[in-house]
Amino acid sequence: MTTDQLLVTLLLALPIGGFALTALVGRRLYQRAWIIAVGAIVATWLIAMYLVYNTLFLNAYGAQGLHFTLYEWIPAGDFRIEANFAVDNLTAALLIVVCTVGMLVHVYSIGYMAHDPGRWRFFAYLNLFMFSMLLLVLADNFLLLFAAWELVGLSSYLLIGFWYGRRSAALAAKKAFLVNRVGDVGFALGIMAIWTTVGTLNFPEVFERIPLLAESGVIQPWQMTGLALLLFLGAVGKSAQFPLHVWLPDAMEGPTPVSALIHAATMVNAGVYMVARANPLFVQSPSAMWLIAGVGIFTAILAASIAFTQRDIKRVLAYSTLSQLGYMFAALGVGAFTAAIFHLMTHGFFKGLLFLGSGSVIHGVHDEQDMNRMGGLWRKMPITHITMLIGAIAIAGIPPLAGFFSKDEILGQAWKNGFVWVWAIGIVVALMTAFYMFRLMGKTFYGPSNVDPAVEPRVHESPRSMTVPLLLLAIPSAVLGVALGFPIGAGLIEQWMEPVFEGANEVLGRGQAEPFQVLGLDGFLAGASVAVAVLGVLAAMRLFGFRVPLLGLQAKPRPAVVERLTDRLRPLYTGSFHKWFFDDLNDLIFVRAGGLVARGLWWFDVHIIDGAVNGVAGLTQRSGRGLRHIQTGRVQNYALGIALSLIVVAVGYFVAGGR
Amino acid sequence: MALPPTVPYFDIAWDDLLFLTFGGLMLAAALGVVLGRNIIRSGLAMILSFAALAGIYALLGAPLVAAAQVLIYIGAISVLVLFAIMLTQSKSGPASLVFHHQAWAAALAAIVLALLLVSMVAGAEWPRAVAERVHTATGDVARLLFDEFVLPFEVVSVLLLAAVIGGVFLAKREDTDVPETEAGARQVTLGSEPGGASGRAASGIASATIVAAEDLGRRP
Amino acid sequence: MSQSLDAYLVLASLLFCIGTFGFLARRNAIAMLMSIELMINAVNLVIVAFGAFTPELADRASVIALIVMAVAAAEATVGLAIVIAIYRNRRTPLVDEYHSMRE
Amino acid sequence: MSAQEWLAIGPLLAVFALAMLAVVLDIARPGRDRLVTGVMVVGLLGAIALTGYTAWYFGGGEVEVFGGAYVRDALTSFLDLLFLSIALLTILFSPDYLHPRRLPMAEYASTLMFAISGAMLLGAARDLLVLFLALELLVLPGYMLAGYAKRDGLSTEGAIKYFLLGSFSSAIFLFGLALVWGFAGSTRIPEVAAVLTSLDGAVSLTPALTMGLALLTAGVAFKIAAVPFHYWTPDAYQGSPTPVTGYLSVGPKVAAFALILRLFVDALAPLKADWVPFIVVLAALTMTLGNLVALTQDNIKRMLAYSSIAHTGYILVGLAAYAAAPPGSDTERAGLEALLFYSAAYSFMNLGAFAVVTALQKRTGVTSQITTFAGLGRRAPLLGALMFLFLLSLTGIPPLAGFWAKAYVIIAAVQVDSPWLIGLAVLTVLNAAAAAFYYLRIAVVMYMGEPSEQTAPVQVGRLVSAGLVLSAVATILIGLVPGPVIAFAQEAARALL
Repeated sequence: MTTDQLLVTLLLALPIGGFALTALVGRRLYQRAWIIAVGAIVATWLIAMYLVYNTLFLNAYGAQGLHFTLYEWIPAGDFRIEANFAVDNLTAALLIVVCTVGMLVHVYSIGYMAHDPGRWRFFAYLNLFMFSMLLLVLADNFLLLFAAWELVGLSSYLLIGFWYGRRSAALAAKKAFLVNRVGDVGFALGIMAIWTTVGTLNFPEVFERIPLLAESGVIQPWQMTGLALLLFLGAVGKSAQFPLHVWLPDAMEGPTPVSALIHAATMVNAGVYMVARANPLFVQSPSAMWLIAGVGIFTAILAASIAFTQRDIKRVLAYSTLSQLGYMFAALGVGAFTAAIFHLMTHGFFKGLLFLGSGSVIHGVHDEQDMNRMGGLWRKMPITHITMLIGAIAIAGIPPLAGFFSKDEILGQAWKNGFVWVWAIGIVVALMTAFYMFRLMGKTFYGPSNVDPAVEPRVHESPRSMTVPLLLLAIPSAVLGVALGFPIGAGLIEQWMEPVFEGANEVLGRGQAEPFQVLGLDGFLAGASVAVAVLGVLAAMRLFGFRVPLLGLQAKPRPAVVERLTDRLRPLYTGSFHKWFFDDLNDLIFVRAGGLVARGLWWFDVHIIDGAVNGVAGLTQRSGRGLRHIQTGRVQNYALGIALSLIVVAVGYFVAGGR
Repeated sequence: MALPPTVPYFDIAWDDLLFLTFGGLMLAAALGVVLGRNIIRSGLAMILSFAALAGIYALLGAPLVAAAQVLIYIGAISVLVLFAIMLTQSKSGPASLVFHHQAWAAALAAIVLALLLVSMVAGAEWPRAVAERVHTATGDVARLLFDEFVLPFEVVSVLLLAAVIGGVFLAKREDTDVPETEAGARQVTLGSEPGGASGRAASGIASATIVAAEDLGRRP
Repeated sequence: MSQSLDAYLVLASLLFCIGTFGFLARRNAIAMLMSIELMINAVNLVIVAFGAFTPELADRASVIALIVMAVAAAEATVGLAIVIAIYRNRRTPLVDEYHSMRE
Repeated sequence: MSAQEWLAIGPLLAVFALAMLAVVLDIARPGRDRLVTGVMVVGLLGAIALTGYTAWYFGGGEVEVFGGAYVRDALTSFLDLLFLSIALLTILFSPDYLHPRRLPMAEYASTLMFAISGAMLLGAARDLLVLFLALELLVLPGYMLAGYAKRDGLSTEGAIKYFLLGSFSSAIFLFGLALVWGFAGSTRIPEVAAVLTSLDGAVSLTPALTMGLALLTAGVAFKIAAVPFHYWTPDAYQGSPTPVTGYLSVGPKVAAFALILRLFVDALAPLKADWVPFIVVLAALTMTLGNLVALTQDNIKRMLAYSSIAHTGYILVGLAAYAAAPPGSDTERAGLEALLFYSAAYSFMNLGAFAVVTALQKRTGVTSQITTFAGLGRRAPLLGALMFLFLLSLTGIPPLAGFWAKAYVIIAAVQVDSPWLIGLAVLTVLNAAAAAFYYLRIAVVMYMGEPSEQTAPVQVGRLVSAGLVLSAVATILIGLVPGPVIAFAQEAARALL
């Protein structure tokens, strides 16, 4: 085992070791339950950064990246499955986000969970999650990826339901798990289909053979589409895309650091990562790509429209996450893989920042999440305010912060690749995003204070273990776009991702990206997205207030105008406020109808023989045998069932044996 | 005195006559077992059916099996069954309702199964069978039992031992008073106190058990 | 007729089905038990009949039939013990009145 | 008999000896339940060690005893170890249930040992008659165990239902055996297989074999509780004393699969093209119905009963993969491996789940309604966590044993180049997803439900704790390092082919 292989192994061993240790002795560490877990993750982060540096900057492992087999799961026959891992440029990009946000969330949690008696459990779960997520990005075959896929689902279940005493938390956890399970079915079927058609599950081999098989017609186009859609179903579940998006907002029942880590920066990106990873497969099916783009952009606008009216600060962010994930899928669908990964990275940082910031706010106002009961916090929580403002500007897409570059890249690529409708919807979403983010900022930080008077005097800035991570996250949120995305179309990210998506670009017929033309189409597109972003921000500022003390800028909120607008758009408002009734619809379709079907089948099992028997009984009575009414005895019914089944089997053998 | 080769007037072989007699008797008695309204008569019909079967075994040239049939079935199993019938008769006499209300369906199933079996037998060819009956030497049977079939023979003894150990436990009367039953404790939830509630709830079944025990004790 | 294997097999099949009918139709646990005994006897008849018409099976059939009888005896012991045990609880030998568990 | 032969049947003799020892002890020292338990535990550990030694001594080879009626090969050793572990765990879980209900241990232990010896004999028999006897030796004690709480109306009711239907199916099974025997002219399995191979597919099924196969299929389908022959399962499971339910859900089931391996895979393999469609249909029906009905259950024992039916369906997928694969292929072996591996994984996780129910029912009067679990996560965090672990494994979450078991079965099915098997694999995936609903329901009740008033603390006895830890460790280890178990299963599968 080489040093690098050892390091990759350590990358997995540290978090799982931390999990085991914390689970075993964490309870006895009392206040310091975090010490093992955080230590393990910091070490993980250091190793990860070393690997990232080697991969992306030194190009130490070549274009293909580092691949190795840790051990063979089943060492014989063609039934071989290995525990093999890979670190390539795509993995490295994910490692940056996962490890950095993960580490900062761990640090943040020290303060956030300081008063929770179950904190040792929390840190154990966090480590378990980090292990699963790292396994997910490092896995080099589909079965291992699937195992990690289930594991992140499990750790997410544990973390959402962390406060299991709260009914809503337990229910949300269950919902998340079960909805994910629906997606997993698709993913599992997709993996089975790959096994049958390609004959292996190892990524390098699968992706090498897929184009050849498609070309030679062994895999028909419709099969390829089916394959891609099955895998995509898995992504839809994990990344909460329409129509499986319903679990994510509920998942906000978990502690806020969890929301930041899992439901913004890491786990929900797993679907995007998987589609990007399997790009050679997806590009073989244009119709699947089209559908992915459609689902993505629809989710984006749907979620943005819901975020408009939500009052719970975390729910706004949750819907915003859905919407941004939708962007990423739209990018994948239009073939802009690099842009999708770029947005994944920037979004991971600024959304992690926003969530942690919201956690700081909630912590500051003593566990209040309703934005109507906040306001005027900018003065009392200056660090939280500033960092969240950076995050908000970043997500709104105002240059030169991170969000602008990645979002513009997506929209630009959509236009250029012939998906003008995706661009058009996307630009509307950009407008809405800017608006609802500054609505959030206005309601929370500016405007008059609606904080509970009892709490008001005790509102305070959060402890350092919470603000430092905020500050640290604000830096990449601000500069990552420039660092990776400038010059537009030829930035670092393009260089990094080029080897990963080379084949896909070839299939799609993309050549080298042309240099950015300020006065050409590029300039127009960039200008358009900046314009709508600014428009959205300004509108929100007018309605919900704004204040920049240094520049002397300030605006008062105008609740009357908001009220009037709301009244005029009442149906839209109601729809948005009730999340377009998706939960009710789901309840109706899946829970009620599913229950009905299950009950029906159960009834079938119990009563079919009974029914027949009762019919016979009725016949018997009428034929005058004078049988009295007797309670139904089961054994004879069972025996009759067995006898009839025996007859069916015998007849079956007779019929089949005649061949 | 030598018998004529065939039965006078009917012109069938003596063996065939025996076959028809025993076979008919066996089936008729078997029908008596399943159709009889009085369970005790059913038990007696079963003995008759077994006896006829023993005759068929003898006819088939397996005297040892015939003897065992008489000893084991008529001598042991039937007596056991009759005892059990006595023990479980309620005082009101035989149940007035013999058949379950699905008897029609049962009859239909049995007839279909019979059709299947008979059609199979009629159409079957047995590669190893010969046209003529062969006879069994009792000595060979004994030798086989301790040679080729020694494992089954030993296992049977273990099986009987197991049946006796468990059977004695299940059938023997208990002196303990309050039965602990889940049926009785149905309504009792987790939190209730162990002694009182579950005992009270079970008292119905308890009394039934005691009555049953007393009742059994009074019987000879 | 008595010289034909088929005749014995048909006889056994009929006995088996009579037993099946009894098992499916009777309410009394002991009657059901007797029906099972009829079925086992039918199988024994099949075995002995095969032995009588197959030279290499002739002796073995007897052995097997004896062993099956012993098994039937063990089964009857267990069955009657259970019947007696449940009779103590329920005071009825009628199986269709044991229906505390369902669905 | 040579020393080698004695060694080969050593584990079986040891269990027989234990069965009798329990009764003898009770006669010599009446009422000493703890003594009996201790002797059984030590004896079983010894038997496990002996089996391990035997397996190591004979390696991949095979020894025939009793003129070929009994064989000790890798499959025998694999199954022996599994059955002995099941027996050990059941013995560990039982005293806490039996003692408060004043049920004696000696007869219980003895009966259980007899049943286990039957299971072990099933896994080693190469003779149709021995197979039948072993089956009876397995199930007769099983009926009695089901009715062991003889003052409990539910227990005896379950027992009589189990007994009547079981005897009915035994008669059917016996008829099938007789027909095959009459056709093949021998009770020895290799000879039966040779006769059937000599048919050479010219005439695929003679009427005699058709009927024989039908009767045998119905018979074994009953024993493994495959739909539509499953009716006895829920009642027998619900009624039985809880540790017995745990035993019934794994012991007889795995043993019935051993019967299938020795009978269908060994003797009837030449006809596998004829019986595979029925296995496919049975598997599909079994898992689907088991899962759907489990969704609606409120009694935990009944829910786990239906869930065990569903697991039977998954195991059958492995059998179907074997039967549908071309003879002599690697795929054929993969199916059998999957079957064996699943049986092992299933045994530990399912016994573990039942053991938690048993632990809760140490106090008499605790029902097996799902509400019993309310708030368990807070009342007894460790017990709750263990239950959660077993439930996760049953659901098939990595890296626990249940995940690899399902993955293995599915992969084996997919490898067979047949649309039917692929359809079956798809159905398995769907079912596995649906199963999460009712397993999670228990988890949610455990962590969310409010326990009723005046809840007494849960006390878990030492033996039960030991058994729980053993099951949990097995569930985790088989998941994390499945290699050794798979290697063993591979060798066992090779012994059959």
